[in-house]
Amino acid sequence: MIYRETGQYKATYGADQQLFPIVQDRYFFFAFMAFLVIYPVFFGSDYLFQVVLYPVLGLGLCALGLNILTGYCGQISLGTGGFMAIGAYSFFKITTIFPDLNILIIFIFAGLISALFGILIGLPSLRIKGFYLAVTTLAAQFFVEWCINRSDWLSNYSPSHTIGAPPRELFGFLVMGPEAPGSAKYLVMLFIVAVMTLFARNLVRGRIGRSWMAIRDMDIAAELIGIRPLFTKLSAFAIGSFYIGVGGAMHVMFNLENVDPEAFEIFSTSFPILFMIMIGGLGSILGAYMGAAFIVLLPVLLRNAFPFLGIDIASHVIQHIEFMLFGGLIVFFLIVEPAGLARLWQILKEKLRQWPFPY
Amino acid sequence: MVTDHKQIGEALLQVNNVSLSFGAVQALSDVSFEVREHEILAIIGPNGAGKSSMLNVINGFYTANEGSIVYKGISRAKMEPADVARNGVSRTFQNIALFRGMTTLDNIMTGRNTKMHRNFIWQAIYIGPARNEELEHRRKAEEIIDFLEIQAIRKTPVGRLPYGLQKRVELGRALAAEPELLLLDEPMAGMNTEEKEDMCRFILDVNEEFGTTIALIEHDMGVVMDISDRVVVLDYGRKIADGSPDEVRGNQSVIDAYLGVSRE
Amino acid sequence: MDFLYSVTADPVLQIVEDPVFFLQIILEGLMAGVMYSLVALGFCLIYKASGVFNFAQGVMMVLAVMCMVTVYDAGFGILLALLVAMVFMVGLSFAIERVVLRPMVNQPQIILFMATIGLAFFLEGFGEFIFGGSSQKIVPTEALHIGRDALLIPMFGSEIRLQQLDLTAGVCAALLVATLALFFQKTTVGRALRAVADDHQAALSVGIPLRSMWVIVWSVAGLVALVTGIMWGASSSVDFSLVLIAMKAFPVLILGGFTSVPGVIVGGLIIGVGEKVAELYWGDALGGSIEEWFAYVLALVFLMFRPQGLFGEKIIERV
Amino acid sequence: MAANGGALLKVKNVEVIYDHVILVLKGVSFDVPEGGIVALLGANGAGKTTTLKAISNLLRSERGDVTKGSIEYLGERVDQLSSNDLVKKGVIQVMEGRHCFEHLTVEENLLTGAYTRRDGRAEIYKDLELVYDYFPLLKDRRRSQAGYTSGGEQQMTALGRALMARPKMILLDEPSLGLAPQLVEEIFDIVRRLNEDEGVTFLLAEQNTNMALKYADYGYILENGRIVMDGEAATLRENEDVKEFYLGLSSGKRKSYRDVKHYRRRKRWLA
Amino acid sequence: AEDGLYIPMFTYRTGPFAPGGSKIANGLTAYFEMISKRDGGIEGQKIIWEECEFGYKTDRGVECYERLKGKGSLISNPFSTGLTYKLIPKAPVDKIPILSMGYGMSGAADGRWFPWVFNFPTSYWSQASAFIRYVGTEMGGMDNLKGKKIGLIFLESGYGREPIKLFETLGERFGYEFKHWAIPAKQMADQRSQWRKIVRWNPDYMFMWGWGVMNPTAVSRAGEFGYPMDRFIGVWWSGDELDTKPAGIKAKGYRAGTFHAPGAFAEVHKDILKFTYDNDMALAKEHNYGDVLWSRGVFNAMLIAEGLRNAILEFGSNITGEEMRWGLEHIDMTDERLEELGATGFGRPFKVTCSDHEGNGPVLFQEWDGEKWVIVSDWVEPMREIVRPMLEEAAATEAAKWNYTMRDDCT
Ligand SMILES: Nc1ncnc2c1ncn2[C@@H]1O[C@H](COP(=O)(O)OP(=O)(O)OP(=O)(O)O)[C@@H](O)[C@H]1O
Ligand SMILES: Nc1ncnc2c1ncn2[C@@H]1O[C@H](COP(=O)(O)OP(=O)(O)OP(=O)(O)O)[C@@H](O)[C@H]1O
Ligand SMILES: [Mg+2]
Ligand SMILES: [Mg+2]
Repeated sequence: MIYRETGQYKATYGADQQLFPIVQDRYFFFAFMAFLVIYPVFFGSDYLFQVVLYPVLGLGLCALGLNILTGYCGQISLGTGGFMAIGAYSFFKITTIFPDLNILIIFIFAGLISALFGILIGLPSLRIKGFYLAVTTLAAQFFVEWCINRSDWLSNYSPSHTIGAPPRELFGFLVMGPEAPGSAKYLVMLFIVAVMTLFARNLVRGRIGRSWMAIRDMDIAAELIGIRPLFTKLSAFAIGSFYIGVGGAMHVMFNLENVDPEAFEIFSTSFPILFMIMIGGLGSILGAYMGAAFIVLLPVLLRNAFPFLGIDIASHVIQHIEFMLFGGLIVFFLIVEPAGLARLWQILKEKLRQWPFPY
Repeated sequence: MVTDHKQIGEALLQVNNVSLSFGAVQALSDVSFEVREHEILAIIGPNGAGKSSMLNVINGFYTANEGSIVYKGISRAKMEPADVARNGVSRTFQNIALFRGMTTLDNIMTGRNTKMHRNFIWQAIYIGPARNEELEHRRKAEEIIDFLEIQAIRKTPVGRLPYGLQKRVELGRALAAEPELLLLDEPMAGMNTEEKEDMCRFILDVNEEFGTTIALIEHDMGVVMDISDRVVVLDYGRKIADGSPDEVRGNQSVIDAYLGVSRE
Repeated sequence: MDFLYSVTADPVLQIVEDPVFFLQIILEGLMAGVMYSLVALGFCLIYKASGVFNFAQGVMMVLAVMCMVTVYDAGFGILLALLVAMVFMVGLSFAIERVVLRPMVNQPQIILFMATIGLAFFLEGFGEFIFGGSSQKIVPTEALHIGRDALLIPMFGSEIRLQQLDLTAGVCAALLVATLALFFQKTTVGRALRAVADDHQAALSVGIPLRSMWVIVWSVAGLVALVTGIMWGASSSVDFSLVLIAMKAFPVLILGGFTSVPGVIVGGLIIGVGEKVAELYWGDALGGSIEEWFAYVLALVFLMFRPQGLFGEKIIERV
Repeated sequence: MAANGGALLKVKNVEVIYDHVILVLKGVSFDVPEGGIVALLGANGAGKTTTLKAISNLLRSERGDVTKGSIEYLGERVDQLSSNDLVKKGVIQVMEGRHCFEHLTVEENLLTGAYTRRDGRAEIYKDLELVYDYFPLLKDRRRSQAGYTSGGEQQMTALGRALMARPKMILLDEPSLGLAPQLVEEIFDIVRRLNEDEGVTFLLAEQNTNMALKYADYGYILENGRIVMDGEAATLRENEDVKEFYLGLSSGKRKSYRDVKHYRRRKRWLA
Repeated sequence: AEDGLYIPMFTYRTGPFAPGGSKIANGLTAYFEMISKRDGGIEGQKIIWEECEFGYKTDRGVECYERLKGKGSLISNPFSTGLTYKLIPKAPVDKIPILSMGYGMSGAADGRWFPWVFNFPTSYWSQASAFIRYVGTEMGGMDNLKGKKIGLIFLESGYGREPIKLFETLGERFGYEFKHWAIPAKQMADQRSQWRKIVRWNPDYMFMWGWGVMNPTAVSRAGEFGYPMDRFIGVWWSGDELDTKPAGIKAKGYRAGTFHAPGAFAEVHKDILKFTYDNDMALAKEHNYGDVLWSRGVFNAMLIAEGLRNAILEFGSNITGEEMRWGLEHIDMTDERLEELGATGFGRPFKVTCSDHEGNGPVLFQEWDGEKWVIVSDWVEPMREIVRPMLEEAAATEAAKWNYTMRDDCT
């Protein structure tokens, strides 16, 4: 009964084009945002920040970038880790060269550099498609890994090529570096994520978003109705990589804080992020975050569940069970709803709307 | 039956001696005809005659081995499909080529893409110019939706629509680009009489109200004879007849190759 | 300038100076290529026959050889060990068909791909649970009659070194590929499998028993995985990090074409040789270990000319 | 006509839901007599395709589910069978929208149709020739990949493929889609010939009502997932509503497509 | 910290490095169990240790760290370079010292910049210098190194990369030529082209900084490609039975560095057998009793216990992370102390100080005789005079990343 759109009429197209055309959605959203701001600031623990919030926000933004590229534009990419590395190392270099530059600006630059690489990597996509393209994007991943492994300059000549998060202030508050309070880092991340998500939302519902989806759904038809494939694909590569670059920089600067090149290795970056968008829902903004939350939280929940239930098993057996459960759940979700968590959420809402009638 | 209230003008598009082959298959050999401004031209012919290939040549998806296409007085041998579309040619497809993951409205809006110009920074911010542009085009899209009477499925993902409605949405998408030349590949396949009537009405209205030139491929002779101004007949990649519906209907080689025993 | 010299003239000079070494590199490249082909073959099979890009292939490979070695280590004979491993893989295919594939008929390729990702996680957890991820296992090469020695062939005053293991792998790969290629092109089942890859629903509608098809293919892929696992396991040791070897298969696959069994071999050989030659003659000038990405770049270059890979089925683009 | 025997196929009160939420068939029941040709008519989205898929068990692969009712073939419930078993029992479907195996050649496509047959190569190749006889164009294209053939050629391939299975019953979903007029006639002739000579039963979903009612014995009209009218084909042909809305005849005369009135209200049997 | 000394154990019995990881974990557990049973804990205080499996994945490790830290962790002991890096900036904030025994960041040896990080008994750089001293001696004097060729094959990661700088510096100093080959993780089980190049260059000595499946593969490849095994020496993470058994008899002659003796011969081992495994040798073997990495776990636990003891003796019960740090900083392993611990011959005396967190322990070399590891060298001293300034410089560079200031309470 609560979730009804009866009586909500839209008199203008503008009203119909709103982000949340249904009033309940809008209230729910604002309430949720308020909760996201308030709760962690007052009650956040290191565990909450380090294990849940930072990874979900940082990786979620990367997932959003990949979702723009893969979910919206249909170009599967396995090079996410490479772009994250580019973002992170760019940020590190710029901020160590210009220690006083506002970090928000540096994030933009890190994103831009990553976008530039994205365009380069995207060039073959005009001819190469599908899984073939996916595999060629691995070239980018491995090439970047190789480069950061080989360049001393990128890590300011650290023997192990590690980069770290230096202490930085934003508007007079310490928001970066190990000493910065957890909630400060969190709020900066949340702010960046919120703004960029809004932008992404605007992009995908506008002309450019429709071009991406057209290319994704049927590239030939799209071309025949006047969409330029190269430009469209490259724009997706550029914007997607921008997001991934910023996300990667955030993930390293706020969350990991000190990493060696291995941190960007494919099994800890590209694949998990791909899984996020697949589980969350290809072509869904909300899905990127739902997927990130799922992938980040599920293991955490599982590990806490056993002790909580009083089951005492060796921790490595928990890990085995976790793998099996995790894999099993992926398969299960796909069977229940291949379009991902975001779609499941939508169906839930649809059911709610029709409630108490089954259909 | 040629209507008198519209002015059929000069040739908008000329197909000159076009030949096209795929390996051993000669899809088109030495085909020439023209499409005149404001007319409805029907292209008919048996299966595999090369009709769809002809449309593909016209909008640049296939490149003719020989011959040329003259559109609005400009001759070309090769042109990118996207550019052809931007020059005012839009089309529908024999095998429905809608963007299945998108809603009806989005599909139609995509048709308007070539008319929108705000860059992506504006779009990301969305306030002001980009929003106004979006709304203005939304209005146009809604006009098309009203025109095609598909209001009810505005927000349905097209993948879920039945075949006939998908065809209609596809027409909507083509119309959204406000084309000068509209190419329709079997727009009425898979429809019953009632729906064909609707479709004919749309085609005629587009032709009459917006003056859009239309070239269509169709297998339903009733439709072809009733709504077209002129008919081109292809058989095994050759043009075997070209003329008014009545002329073509009487043409013996057309009867042999295509119509068979006339049902009418 | 030095750099230019070292990437242009120097490699040529080196080749001319020491042609036997060059020959050695080529041979080694070919051998390595065969090893890659073996891995790629499993992927290719499943893709060709069901349109599924099986991410779990690497794990399947480890599971197969783990199972074999575990049985052997428990004191049963090698034949029994092989048999048990085969039965295990066939049983696994039944399970996978029932649990994963059956409910996913007619889903887009990407969804099936995702499902295999889930499968990979599951199998890894399952495998470590059953076989113990922490113990190191060693392939009983003597029992399998796989030689571990190097063959030295004298040539122009110097010598060329070949590994018996690599030669064995080569023979296995050749046999497998020949049989499978024939199977796909010449038999009814092969044709039906290709049909399944094209359109699940249409295949169902003409009465192709999708379920048994899948079981067959996954079983065959499981057996290929066993062979592959033995070969790779024998050249180091058997544990779950062997899963990484799967990464070696990707460039081979796209270069040869996902759908082509012979392509897998040719792709493997090209990648093997290209990679070794590049690494040996250009690697150091560029910074070492360029193999990492070179295979991918090589494949990319080929793809620019043939987007479906050398032998892949042409990607049908029509409207 | 050839309609003898009892009901070969019985569809009883079938309800279909897609995606767990979209109710499409709302209790559809009908019978197909052995050796009969039954036509299923109805506007776009009425649920014809869905009905056929429900019978041939292809729904599950589209996330559709038969939630109520039963389907019996030869007195046996078949709604839980796999499509493969159904084909073995002699029921085959020609799917809407061609669904050829793109990468296989036309000939290979046809041969896959004979997958379930066990009567030997010679018989199969004899039928292959028969199909080529029906569709000479396919013979020219036998070595082309089906993905590269024209729309009509694909439709012929799909039809031919089903014929290769030598079925007892064929579910035809819009067989005339995209075919040239004389081929349409030919196809219906083939339908009639198979029906009369070999006793093949047909269930036919067709938009070309005219043709369908000409060749069928019995017809059902489906609207919005419900059967709203049924009757002998001849009777239906004479029904005024059918005439107006499905045959395009008003007061017995075919009206021109040019003269269709604007803003005409569509007839609905159910409010 | 209410009812005992809480030691979180980040272990990896799963994942790509599981075989090594479980041995270490078993060793650690064995020792803690033994002293719990034998002495009832440390100085009468109970030890509580908890395993947290992280599969060598840094993010999982962080989860473990954050979850267990609330229970009063006294030390972080991650046995993973990635996790160590991640924890380094956190240590001073959370006030939990890190012990990265013989791994991690070499620069951490300078306790003035990194008060919270320890890598005693010796660091990679010290070890590398000991390697050079060892082969120099073997060649009949350091002068003979001039013009010789020395190669390094390493796992491409922060860990593998660490010693390069030192080998290069020493190369300039002693006049040998130095080349290195990286093995990316994906090529761990392949390594063919690298070995082809190595054999072609034919260095006088090859060193290896490997881990996991890279080790046995490298040993096998060396054999296959005909590189003489007696000129191939691995780091202490490349010297377990795991690394040589696959190559079997062919690995005979392969050597590896270590900072504790291989095998189980000391009193402490006997006690472990007795108290932990009830003298059941089969059970003990099942838990890797006597394997090199197992011994490493035991050794590690022993040093942690030593740190705890120092802290307890100084501060009494209920010690904190800060006090634990003090305890670690005051470890003084003398011969007497080793004997008390039942570890005579197992380890070698070393001393940690406020400014020296690596203790500058010497390095021992062990050789695979085809069936087991045997000691083949004396304790080789690192080249302190060269290494220390480099460590200090590296520490300063790393510290600059976080704008750290140097501690001034060290003398
Ligand atoms: N890309 C292609 N490659 C190979 N052959 C092709 C290709 N496109 C079309 N053909 C062949 O060219 C011929 C003409 O095809 P086209 O699609 O133009 O026929 P059509 O007249 O549209 O027939 P229909 O009415 O059946 O749609 C067909 O025989 C077809 O097989
Ligand atoms: N996969 C699906 N998911 C959701 N809804 C579907 C799906 N397939 C069909 N539908 C819906 O089911 C209804 C019936 O569709 P169906 O395809 O059976 O109609 P039809 O009578 O065959 O129409 P047509 O003549 O256009 O082929 C339509 O409203 C359609 O929107
Ligand atoms: Mg056509
Ligand atoms: Mg239908």
